[in-house]
Amino acid sequence: MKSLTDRKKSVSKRELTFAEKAYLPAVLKGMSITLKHLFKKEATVRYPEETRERAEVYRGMHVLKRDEEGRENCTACGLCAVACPAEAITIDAAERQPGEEHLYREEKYASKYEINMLRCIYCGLCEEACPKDAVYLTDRIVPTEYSRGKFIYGKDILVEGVKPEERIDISQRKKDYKMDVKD
Amino acid sequence: MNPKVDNEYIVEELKLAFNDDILLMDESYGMLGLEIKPSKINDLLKWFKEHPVIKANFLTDICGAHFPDLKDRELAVIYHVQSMENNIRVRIKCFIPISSPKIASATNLYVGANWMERETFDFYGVEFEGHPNLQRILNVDEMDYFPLRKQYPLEDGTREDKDDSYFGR
Amino acid sequence: MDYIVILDKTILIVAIFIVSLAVAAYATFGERKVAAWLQDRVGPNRAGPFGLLQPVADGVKMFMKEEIIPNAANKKLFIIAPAIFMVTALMSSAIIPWGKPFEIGDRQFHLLVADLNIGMLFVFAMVALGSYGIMIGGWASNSKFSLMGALRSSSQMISYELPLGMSIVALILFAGTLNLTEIVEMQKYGNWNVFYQPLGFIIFLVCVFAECGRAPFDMPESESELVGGFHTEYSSMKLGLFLFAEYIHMFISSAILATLFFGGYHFPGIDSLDLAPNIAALVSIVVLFSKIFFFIFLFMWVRWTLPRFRFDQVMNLGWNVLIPLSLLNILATAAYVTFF
Amino acid sequence: MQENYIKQTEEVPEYTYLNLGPTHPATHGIFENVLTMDGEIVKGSVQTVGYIHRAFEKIAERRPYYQITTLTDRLNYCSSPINNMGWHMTVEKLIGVEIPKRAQYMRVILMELSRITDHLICNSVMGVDTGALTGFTYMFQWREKVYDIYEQICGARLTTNIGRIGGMERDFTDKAYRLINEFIRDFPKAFEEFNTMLERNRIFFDRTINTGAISAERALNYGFTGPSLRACGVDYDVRVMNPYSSYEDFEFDIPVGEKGDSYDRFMVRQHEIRESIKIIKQALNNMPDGKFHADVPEFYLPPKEDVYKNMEALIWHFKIVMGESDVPKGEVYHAVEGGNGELGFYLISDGGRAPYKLHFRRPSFIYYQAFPEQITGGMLSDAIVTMSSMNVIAGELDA
Amino acid sequence: MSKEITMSSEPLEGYQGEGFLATSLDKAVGLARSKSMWPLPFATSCCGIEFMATMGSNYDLARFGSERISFSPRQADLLIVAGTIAKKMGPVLKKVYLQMAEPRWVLSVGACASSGGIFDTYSVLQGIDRVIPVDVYVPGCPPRPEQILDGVMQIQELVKNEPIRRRNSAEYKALMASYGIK
Repeated sequence: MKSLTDRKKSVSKRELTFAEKAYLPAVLKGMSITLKHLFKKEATVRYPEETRERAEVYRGMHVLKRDEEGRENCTACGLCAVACPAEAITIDAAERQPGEEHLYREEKYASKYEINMLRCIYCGLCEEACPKDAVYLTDRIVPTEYSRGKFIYGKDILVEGVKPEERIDISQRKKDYKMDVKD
Repeated sequence: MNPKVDNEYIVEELKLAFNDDILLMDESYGMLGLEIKPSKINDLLKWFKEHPVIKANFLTDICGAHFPDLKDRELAVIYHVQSMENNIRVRIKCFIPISSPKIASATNLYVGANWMERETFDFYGVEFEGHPNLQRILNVDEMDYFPLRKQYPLEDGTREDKDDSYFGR
Repeated sequence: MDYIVILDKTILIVAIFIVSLAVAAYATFGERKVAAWLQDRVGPNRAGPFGLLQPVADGVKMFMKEEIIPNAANKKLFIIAPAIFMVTALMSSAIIPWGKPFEIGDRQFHLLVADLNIGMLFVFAMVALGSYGIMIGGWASNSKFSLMGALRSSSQMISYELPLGMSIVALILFAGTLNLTEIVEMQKYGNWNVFYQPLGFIIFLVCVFAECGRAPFDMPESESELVGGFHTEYSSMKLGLFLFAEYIHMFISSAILATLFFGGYHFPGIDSLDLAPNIAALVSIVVLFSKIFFFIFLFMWVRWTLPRFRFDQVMNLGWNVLIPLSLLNILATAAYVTFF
Repeated sequence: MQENYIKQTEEVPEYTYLNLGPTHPATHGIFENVLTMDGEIVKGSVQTVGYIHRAFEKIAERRPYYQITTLTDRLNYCSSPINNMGWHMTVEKLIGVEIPKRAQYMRVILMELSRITDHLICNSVMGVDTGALTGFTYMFQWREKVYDIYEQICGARLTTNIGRIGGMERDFTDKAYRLINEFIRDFPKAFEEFNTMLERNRIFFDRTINTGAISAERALNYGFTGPSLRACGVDYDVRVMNPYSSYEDFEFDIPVGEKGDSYDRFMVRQHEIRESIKIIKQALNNMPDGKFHADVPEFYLPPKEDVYKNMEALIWHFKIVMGESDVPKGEVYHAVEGGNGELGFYLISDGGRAPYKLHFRRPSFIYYQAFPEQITGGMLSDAIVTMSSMNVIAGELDA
Repeated sequence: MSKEITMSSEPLEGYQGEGFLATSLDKAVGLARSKSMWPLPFATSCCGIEFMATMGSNYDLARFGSERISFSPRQADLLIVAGTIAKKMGPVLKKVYLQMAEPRWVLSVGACASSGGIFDTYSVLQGIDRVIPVDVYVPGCPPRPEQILDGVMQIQELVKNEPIRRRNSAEYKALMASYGIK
């Protein structure tokens, strides 16, 4: 077959020189390389004592954010559930009752918000779909469990705490998010 | 000097060779699409393969599709052929009725068609006549339906941990 | 026969047995550590301090694991195979001189179980027997992978026995004796055989790799092809014995390498020191063992560096390269011995 | 041809049958070969695939366009970004969007990085299958570095879900640039080390040379593409033949082999890694200014700040997430040069929220059927080496 | 439909008499076993690649004494199922599990193996716990190597605290029976 392009470059070097045929030089070369690595510092990060650095935008366990006043952001619009390719999110909506304004930011809120962490594929589409600044993925990782039932994470685990020290910092992720470049 | 091989050239050549058998010709996104009578598919593939100028001798792909609304032409078998030398691709379609989904196999022309046809059979139940080993390829042999036909559900049906009403599907 | 001799030999046999097992056990650990270091990793470090109890953990685990004897297997042979492999591996340790003699009172205690005057032949016999363990094990498992492993192993052993023997023939021509003690004594003062028999040494080394079934000649196992080779169907301690025996083979082979070519328990400089006999004996043991450990390390180093040969290439190398080379070596040595 | 192998396995009683797979160490992914063996010689093989068939094409008919990236991620999981980009480009072609040069260059960088990882995995695993494990661990350290880059850009390591229809999801951060620069600075040296350990080592050379060879003619008949075809000497590369994502701007060669054996495949991959480095360097040096996504409000999500405040943006946002943007009807075939060859997406759109039909042309699936022909007459070890040099990825094979 | 392996902490019947010795033997054996889990990677897809990364230098599974991969099920202690298990694969998986010698543990790595993940389709098994009992689930698609290590450590924890005779207990037999094993 004739050449299809002008960029063809044959790389097949099918003849061995005598030195290469004699095994030993190549063997010794290879062994010297491995020996060099013997004295190199190991690359291992000794998890769990130390953890390898994770990017701020790493897509790990979810968090349901509260606003500055400690009210839940989620309004149970259901966009995250629609966007979820794994169908792992279950939401029940409820009307906010008078007197609950300090708990929920919008008039509607999620009375039940469950993510099946075993179904979830951590693709980040829910975060992207959220129009209310409510659901984010974080760089925390989901722990392993002995039983399958424990992976249904409800609001008790997902919603961040009210106190400042219980807040989950996602500012870095937000800053990068859709950062438009000046044109 | 060969003429420049582009869609127009192929159309001209096709008209000479297969005038009546070609049911439809269109161009979408730069690629020539043909629809041909199912009985003629092997002739067309062969013509493409052996055409001295076009030299479309590479079978890129075979796949099926199911159009339940088209009466008596529910199943489509779609071929993509390509000429590497002329860098041009052609899409060929055949529509066959779901009641007797039979079409000639291209395995005599292209060895590679073997698995592509088996896959199409597996998914849509298209029977390729003359195929050396037309069996299911991806699914279990015991499966009694052709899963990619539109009427069959996607889901496994055994999943307990979700409520479909939440997903707008 | 003197009862002290019996006692002496019994103690020595037990000691060698224990030492072999310990070395083999820690060689498994060493292998994993060396592999890890060569690969920029840490290696096992959780079992005990620095992972030093790893072999113990492995051993206990294997003891407590369920024994599976496949229904299709030939049960008697299936059970006996690892034992054969293990015993033959241990037996060749009998003729290795482990150090200078101890002196207690006016009596000399030689660190040598059996001072055979045909020591080398005994080693060959034992090495050859060892392949029966693999063969029987692989055959009795009644699994295709095992059988192929066994077949590969036996043909490889047979092919490499020849150059191995012939490289030694050259050495024996040169040394003029089959007795290992005498061979060691000849190499005093840095007079190591490796300097006189470099080609013989390389051939011997390659053959030893093959005889031990170590990479690049790990045909019997060839993990990526035959799953586990001859021991695919073995579980529990029977597998443990196979794995162990491999390391014992390695240990003994290293000892033989050190003895034949690297002066055994001699080391230039230390030889000329005027040490008390018992201290000299201790030092000589240390010397021998450091040489052994070096070779064990070499075994591992090579294993973790080189790709594996293909089966027919192994045969080709054995018959078409090593045998002619060893013949050449014999001729050259004979000529040297005759004319100089 | 195929049937000959099957017949052989049935006729000769003195042959043995060896079940290679589905969980054999060398099959890595999962597929089964029942080999007919005459001693160590392979006489024929019957293949069974489908052990991880996941019904991608059926799922794709139910998912909005933007969710299909999660499927393409898992197609050839060694080079997810290429698949993702291929899918985005297919949709962009369908809806007629031209994305800015900058985004195209960013895509090129990511695609070449993932080509490097794909080839690295193939070649280092080939080392493992021939028994040399250490090179594999060295190369995996570098793969880790590429993962770090992905992580900086998209937040995941393997199944990246990277890029969006209409551009990229976010700009490269400074850290991402730094990591990429470090990678292309340090990697070639380590790569040459790996190269020294295998390429001219006679043991490896003997293991791979003349194993699993296939002629160019036969390969074309089988539908080979990618490195496996180039190893036969055909310089077919989608990047050059039908340039996409500004590949026409870059200078690179197409490495080809001679005989189409495992050694040639290995060498072609080795050299493609070098070419990829060259491309990444050029892309970094000539990175144009501009936006990282096209202005297509009906397909590209508006910035979050706008969604919170601006009603129009919110409506677009809902429309996109619900998958209600209008997509033209039509048929598109778009191909990219995946890690294993021409990865084609054939999309029939009926204007709905999900593709009417989406077919993936999966190179592994197509060329794996030549495997029996390639290994027949060789030894068992050759079959293993051939298998790993073909780089059959189970996710792509079974879809 | 999660089948849970419950751990019995109280001594089993006919076992009390041996007293202190037996329990400390249990402990010693458990400890030894936990440090020497030889895995059988049943890696089918994406998670398999992350498992390779776990074996690689940066994470180094070897630290836990688990780098000695046994592709022969007879020799393995821990079945690591990483990747999608299609219905076609289910029987094979079960066969491999049955071929393993007791004691055996199963680690299910990743969304697909544990629950089917995004592949809620006609061809994919919705979690391997429909075929074989699973000891530890690792979430993620694919999980980070850290998570796989977490899973291995959790298995080690399980192994450490397991009485030797659990495998003969009625509970365990009932569990096996629920999967139609023996």
